[in-house]
Amino acid sequence: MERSVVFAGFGGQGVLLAGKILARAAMEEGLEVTWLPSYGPEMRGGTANCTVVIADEPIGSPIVDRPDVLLAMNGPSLDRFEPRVAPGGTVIVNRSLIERPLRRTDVKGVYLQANDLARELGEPRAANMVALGAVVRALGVVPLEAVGQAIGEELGAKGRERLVEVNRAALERGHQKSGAPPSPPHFSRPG
Amino acid sequence: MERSVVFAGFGGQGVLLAGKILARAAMEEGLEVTWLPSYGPEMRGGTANCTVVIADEPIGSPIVDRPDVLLAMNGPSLDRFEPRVAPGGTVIVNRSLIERPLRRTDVKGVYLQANDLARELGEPRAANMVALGAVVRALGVVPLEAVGQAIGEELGAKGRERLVEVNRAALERGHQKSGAPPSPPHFSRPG
Amino acid sequence: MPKTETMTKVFARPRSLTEKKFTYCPGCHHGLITRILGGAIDKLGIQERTVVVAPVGCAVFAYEWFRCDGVQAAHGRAAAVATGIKRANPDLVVISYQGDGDLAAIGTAETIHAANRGEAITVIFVNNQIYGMTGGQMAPTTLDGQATTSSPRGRDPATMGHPLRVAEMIAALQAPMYVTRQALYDAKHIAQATRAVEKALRYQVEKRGYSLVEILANCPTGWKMPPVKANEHIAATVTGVFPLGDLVDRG
Amino acid sequence: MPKTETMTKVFARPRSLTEKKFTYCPGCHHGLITRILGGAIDKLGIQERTVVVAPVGCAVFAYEWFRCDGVQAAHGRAAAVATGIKRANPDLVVISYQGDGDLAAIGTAETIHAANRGEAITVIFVNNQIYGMTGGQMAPTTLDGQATTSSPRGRDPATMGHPLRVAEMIAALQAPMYVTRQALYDAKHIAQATRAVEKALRYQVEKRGYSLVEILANCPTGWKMPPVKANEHIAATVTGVFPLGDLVDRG
Amino acid sequence: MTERQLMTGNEAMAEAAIRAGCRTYFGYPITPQNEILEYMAAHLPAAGGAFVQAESEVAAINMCYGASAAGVRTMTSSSSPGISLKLEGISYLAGADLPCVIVNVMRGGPGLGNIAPAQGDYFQATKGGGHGDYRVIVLAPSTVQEAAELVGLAFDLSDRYRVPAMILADGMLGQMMEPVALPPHRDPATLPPKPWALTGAKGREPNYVASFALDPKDLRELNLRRHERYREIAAREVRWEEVATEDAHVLLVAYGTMGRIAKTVVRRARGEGLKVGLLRPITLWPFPYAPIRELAARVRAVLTVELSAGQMWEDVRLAVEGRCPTPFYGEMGGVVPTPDEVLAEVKRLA
Amino acid sequence: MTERQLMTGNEAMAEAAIRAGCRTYFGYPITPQNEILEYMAAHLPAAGGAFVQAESEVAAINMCYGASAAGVRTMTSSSSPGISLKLEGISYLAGADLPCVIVNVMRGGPGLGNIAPAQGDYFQATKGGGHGDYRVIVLAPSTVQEAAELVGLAFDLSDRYRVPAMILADGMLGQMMEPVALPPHRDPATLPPKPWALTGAKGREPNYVASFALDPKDLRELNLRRHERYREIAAREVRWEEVATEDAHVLLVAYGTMGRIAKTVVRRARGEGLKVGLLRPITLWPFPYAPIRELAARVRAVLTVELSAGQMWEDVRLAVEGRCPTPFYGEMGGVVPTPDEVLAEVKRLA
Amino acid sequence: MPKGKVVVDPERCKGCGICVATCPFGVLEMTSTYNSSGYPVVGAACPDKCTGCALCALACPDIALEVYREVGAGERRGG
Amino acid sequence: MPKGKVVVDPERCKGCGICVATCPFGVLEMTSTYNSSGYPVVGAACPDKCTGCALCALACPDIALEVYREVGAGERRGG
Ligand SMILES: Cc1ncc(C[n+]2csc(CCOP(=O)(O)OP(=O)(O)O)c2C)c(N)n1
Ligand SMILES: Cc1ncc(C[n+]2csc(CCOP(=O)(O)OP(=O)(O)O)c2C)c(N)n1
Ligand code: SF4
Ligand code: SF4
Ligand code: SF4
Ligand code: SF4
Ligand code: SF4
Ligand code: SF4
Ligand SMILES: [Mg+2]
Ligand SMILES: [Mg+2]
Repeated sequence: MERSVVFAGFGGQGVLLAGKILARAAMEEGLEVTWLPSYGPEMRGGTANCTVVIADEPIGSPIVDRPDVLLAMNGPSLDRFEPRVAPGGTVIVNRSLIERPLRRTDVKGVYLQANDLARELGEPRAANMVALGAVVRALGVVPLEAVGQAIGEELGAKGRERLVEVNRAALERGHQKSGAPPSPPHFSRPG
Repeated sequence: MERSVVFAGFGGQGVLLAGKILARAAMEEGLEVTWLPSYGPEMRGGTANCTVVIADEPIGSPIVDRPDVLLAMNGPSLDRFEPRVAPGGTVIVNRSLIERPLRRTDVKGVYLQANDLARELGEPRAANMVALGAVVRALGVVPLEAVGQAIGEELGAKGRERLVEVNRAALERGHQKSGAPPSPPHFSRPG
Repeated sequence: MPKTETMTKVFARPRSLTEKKFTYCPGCHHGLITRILGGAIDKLGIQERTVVVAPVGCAVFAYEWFRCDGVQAAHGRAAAVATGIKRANPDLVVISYQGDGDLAAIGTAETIHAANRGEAITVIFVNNQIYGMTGGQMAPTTLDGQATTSSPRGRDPATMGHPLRVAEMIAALQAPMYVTRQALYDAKHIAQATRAVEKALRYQVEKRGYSLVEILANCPTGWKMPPVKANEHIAATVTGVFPLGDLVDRG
Repeated sequence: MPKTETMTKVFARPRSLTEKKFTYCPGCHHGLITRILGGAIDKLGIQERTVVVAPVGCAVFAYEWFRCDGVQAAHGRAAAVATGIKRANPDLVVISYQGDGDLAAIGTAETIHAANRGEAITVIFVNNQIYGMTGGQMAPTTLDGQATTSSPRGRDPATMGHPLRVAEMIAALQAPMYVTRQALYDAKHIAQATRAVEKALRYQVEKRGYSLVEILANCPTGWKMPPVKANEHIAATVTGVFPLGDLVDRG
Repeated sequence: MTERQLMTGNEAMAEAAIRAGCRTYFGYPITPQNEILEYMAAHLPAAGGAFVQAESEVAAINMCYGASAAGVRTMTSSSSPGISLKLEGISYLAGADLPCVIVNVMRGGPGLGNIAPAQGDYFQATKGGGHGDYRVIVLAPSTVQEAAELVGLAFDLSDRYRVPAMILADGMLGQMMEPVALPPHRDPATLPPKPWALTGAKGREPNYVASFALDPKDLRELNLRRHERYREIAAREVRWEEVATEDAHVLLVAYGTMGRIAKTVVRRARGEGLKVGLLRPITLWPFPYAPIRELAARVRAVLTVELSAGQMWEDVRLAVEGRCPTPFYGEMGGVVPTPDEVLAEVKRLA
Repeated sequence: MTERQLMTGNEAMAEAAIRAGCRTYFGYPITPQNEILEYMAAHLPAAGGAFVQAESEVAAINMCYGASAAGVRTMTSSSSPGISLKLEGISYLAGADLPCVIVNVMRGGPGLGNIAPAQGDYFQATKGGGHGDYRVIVLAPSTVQEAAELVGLAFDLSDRYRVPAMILADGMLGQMMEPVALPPHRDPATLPPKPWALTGAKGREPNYVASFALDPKDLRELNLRRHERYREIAAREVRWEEVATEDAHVLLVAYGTMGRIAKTVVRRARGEGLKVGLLRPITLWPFPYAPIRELAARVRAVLTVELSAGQMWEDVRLAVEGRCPTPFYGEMGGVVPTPDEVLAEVKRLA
Repeated sequence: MPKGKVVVDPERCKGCGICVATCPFGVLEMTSTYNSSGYPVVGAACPDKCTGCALCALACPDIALEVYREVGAGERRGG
Repeated sequence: MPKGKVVVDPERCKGCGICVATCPFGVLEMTSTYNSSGYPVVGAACPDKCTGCALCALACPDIALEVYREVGAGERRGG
């Protein structure tokens, strides 16, 4: 078993953190895992992304030529990574910022209003956790509870209980919402 | 034909210059020649030496393991280089500063009061040229006139005519004196 | 001057800049300094004989933002590279654009000796008190107590020393023609800095010699401050450590 | 104290020096400075915890002249090496012995930053205005007009700059505890320099921080002057460019 | 199993150094290894060590020279351009027989290049990029776990043989996170003594540390003694990993990040029934010439795969010495080939 | 015959550079090459060029980088430790495709070592001591005459291929005097134009000089194009000298100072009736692999003789690839073997 | 008061807010529009108040603003 | 005047002449003796005039001089 996800978005959207939480959850589950970020100056102002590979045997390459799952938090990320997703894979599209449907037909699209859902929860910055919920469902190898646990470990410094709580809520919300029927919603501008 | 000389002395005795003048004379005679100095900090205060190789075909090594001629301007130089002279070679000993005869018996010794002779000529610093005269005789491959010529080229900036003159005189004096019988003179302290 | 209906354009992109977007973070003064330099090059009409030396640092792309010849120098060596260019061709106007890590840490020797030789170059020194490009480590100019990624508990003068005052150090040498320290936190200081940059370049054009314009810049990302707050911090705190004004003007 | 008949020895070789002969040229002040340092180490009783850092330069052998632990540093890096030693073991007394090429040219960055961090080391800076070891090239401290093998027509300030005043540059920093410039051209100045070296070392022993003793030294060989004349030249000319005295004493 | 932590390669190397008894670190920022410096800034003082952000890489390596001479375990880290600046200092360390651990988290070159992973500094690391006849022990980890372990080994080997040791990693390994079981803490006081160190000449003759010997005969002697140790290291300390080599027709040779990608290649190739094996050098100097030579006699081709134009390739060819073809597959500039790209090349050979 | 002058290798190289149109020189003193710097200080300004004594070797090479970018022929010189300090800059020159001539008058190492002749920087010069996949053209003169000639060639090759070129000499060659017939003066104005140079963006698009490409694909592309040129150089510019190789049983391979000593060895060996020949590489990169390979098939042994622990030896073995035994004879630390010492070794083989 | 006009290049604006803080007349404000790089973009809240003084443009680090002024309204220039 | 004595180590002396110039009492002079390194060596021309003030030794760069003084003649020391 080897499953891979690319988390991609605009710097500041928290995609690196989301990937790291998933990686931690996988580790706590006793799995092998690698987390590989894009790094350095290109992060500033531009896009940020990370790749998480989860497996039950030692992982060869942490670079993934055909990820099973893509989380695209903004348009440029979708443009860049959609072509690389493995056939039959899943693309999670942050509909709050992306105004086009998938171009490919051999992958499954999951459309999620990540920013809006986070705002509804009163924590606009938790859009990444909403999206992570969807990733967890699409990936199917790490239990949601383990990821909730990992959020606590990543964010849970003393006095940050509320933050952990609302992020866990966002994770669950995303997980739950992404269970909805996968048909693409209506887009104002076609891609 | 390949002949080699080591000029050795105390820094400041002008052994590098003497060697250079010989090399220049050889070049002007159309011969191949190399001049290799000891260099760098070891020159300061310590000994200085240079090796001149003269040949009628391209010269391989400018380093000479068994020089044909050694000019020893002071005691330490004699101590250091005497053992290396080629059997049958010549050692020119500056008796003005060296108080021991040669140790080896398979080389020819030429004893010369280089400093005293130079002082007699009114130019104490020309001891190196006195010695060079002896070298030229021992070597036997470069005519004395060519060496006299080379002195002019090395030292003969405008207004230095007297310097050139006295140095040439020293050269000739050394050449002439070194033609004397080669038996070692009496030394106060045996070597 | 181009017009919109009855209106005249009173502010436009300097002609000596290319169309490329800056890669700097939102609010970063590097962009502003680039614009000021472009304006000064326009004003002096030297675009066709200027060479911009870009450092390693957030301004690494600087050579590509000017419609002038440009070169990217090794980290800290921009002043040496500028020296090489100027000595090779004294008719060129050579601008060495450098950050504080670049100029005041790794490049200390090149900085001081180019200044001491009085190389006829113009050094633009962007003092943002941090290593921006590499992610916010301590610079020689970092303030006492300032937390950075390599001084997480704040710069401790006991083991890390106090901020290095570069303009003062250069001003103490005999050769420099013009040494000044400027800031950009409000319109007045932007205008002053603009005049300083123009003067520094003019001195070079007039073959007078070396000049250095130190500019107290922000680094909203490295400081973890919104840009407007970062500018206020310069006004309120940074200028206290690095006093503004001309230190030397032998022009 | 040993005696000869009814006499007492009033001057002898410092105990902290080895028996090795100095490799310096006749009359060279490096030897004298070594003797002064040895005397100071004796006086403070620190021979068993002193580490001498030797530069590349005529003093390259310095580490072998002391009966103290010693290390030979890369050219220009003695201050960095001293920093490494002191940080590794703050109980050691670390002396960085450096020439002007070493300290003020290639080592400029290490010199300034060790001083700026206030490393608790003692720097002995032998300013002989020339590269002695390599055969008399121009140093950053070479006087205007002074002919050297690499400035055969004399140092031309227009292209080579003016002599760099190191003590002044270091004194402008905030951390240094003691910065002084001394000379050795007569008995009075030798005595003063001796006290300065002792003070610099005492400050280190007392854990006060960084000190630098710049010493205006001769280089009879490089200057092509007999030693006595070289000393007179220091008194008459060199001290005019490099004024003697304490610049900083925060002790 | 010890508890595993999720760490980047950079963090793991820094923590492993502290656990190995490293008590001085001198560094200068450069991507992609800043996290080593930052980790040391945050954690070394608490361990009783000294952290100094140096004014340059040159200063940093010379601070290491001082600290090492003082007998304390010391480390510096940088990335390609910064390592170039350290080479004079590394040559001095080698010449003075001083231990030191140097981490190179390689990036794309030459020049400023970029910050992506690369392996273009192999020659520099293994042949002695600095001047003179010296070697440094070069260890090439391919996982975060191995990075942590090799840092400890590097300190031990460096101390034992008085030879600087380099960890040759790359941007990918430095930046990626993996679970890692960290080695236990070692108390510096329990490490083998260093009688040659500069600790103050108390009750003993002075110790002198230098790479200097004016007389050629003396310098030759120092070199010969050092090369004696090099031979000992070459005889004893060669390390490598073999994967599916027993029956391989094609042998891959790859190290570090490329080595782990090659493992995926071998797995996929075997999945398709191709007899492909891998020899992954762990020590790049001393290089595993002997095992490669042995395998070369049995396989149809030895394919070197590198993030370079072919640097380790020369050592592979020196090992094979014509026994079988030695094709090469390389990438440059920070481009990392995918397993399938390498697999396609393997198929051409198999 | 042109008039011959008596000059040291250092002086001859400096004068040859001026005659080749070099108009900027940046250097820093170090024995045994100070005479190059001093010669330039005395003579370059009169030729209308700029001489700067830099504050360090690092500054000097970066001044060269600037002067070269400005389109002017430029040179720097140093000796081993100083060359190590220049490596980052050399890698930048290579990465920015800038011509430059670098003279290394090698001395004993590693570290401070001493100032005697040595050949311990062969790896550094030929394999790219700096970071990244680059090469510099390396020319190894063995006489003062050849030193003067190769300096001119170095400038031409460096300009033609936009690759830095290094003269790899040693303390003996730098310090010794020989008669030399100097090449004629070339007017810089007659040299081929450099349309890429920074001369002011007048009537053309701006020129940018950099070694920087953030996107790995771009940097790969730059590297591939550069390696294309490297292949061209390897195909066209290999230079070597053969002495008495036709019927040789033992082939010596030696370069530079060691190469000329080997000539004496060959002469003495032939004098004793021994069939000994010499291949003397003149370009060390590109290395004469092909001629050595060819001769290796005909001789009983290829003996590499070097003033090092065996650096060129690796290239010789890469060339020979097992075709015959490849013994090695080396010295270190500034010791130079006498012809007879080498001859004794040859006799063991012949 | 001379009459001015400020024009934002939304693809250059990075939403740093410096112009907003700089304009003495409160002309500018942050909008909730994002450009293609994902930055929020500034806009003119009350364009009528603009005097064309160009202070905003002088302070903008990304040269995202152009400023126009009515003819004859003075010669102050920023470029 | 206290009575002193200066002792030259001929193998350390390099004949630089600094002590000769330093001695206030003209005690020292260059001799025409050379040591084994070839340096001329200094000697006491009028040893009787020596006060043991040690100024010569303090100025000697090669620590080639030792100085003695009559007991009780004061405590000035140079080491
Ligand atoms: C030799 C070398 N060392 C280190 C680096 C890494 N590096 C890149 S930029 C930089 C410093 C940036 O700080 P600064 O000069 O202040 O510029 P800023 O980004 O703050 O404008 C460093 C250390 C490098 N590229 N080369
Ligand atoms: C990296 C390096 N560059 C240059 C040298 C050559 N070198 C040796 S000593 C020296 C300078 C000597 O001058 P200074 O530091 O003033 O010492 P002095 O001999 O005058 O006491 C130089 C350049 C070297 N050994 N290493
Ligand atoms: S990191 Fe700082 S200096 Fe660099 S671009 Fe961002 S704000 Fe500007
Ligand atoms: S060259 Fe100068 S500094 Fe060096 S030992 Fe001689 S006199 Fe002293
Ligand atoms: S100052 Fe420029 S970049 Fe910043 S918000 Fe205003 S227009 Fe946008
Ligand atoms: S031009 Fe002046 S008034 Fe108009 S928006 Fe800009 S700052 Fe405000
Ligand atoms: S001790 Fe005094 S009096 Fe005696 S020789 Fe020396 S300086 Fe002269
Ligand atoms: S000062 Fe010392 S070395 Fe010089 S002459 Fe006098 S005793 Fe001799
Ligand atoms: Mg900065
Ligand atoms: Mg000096």
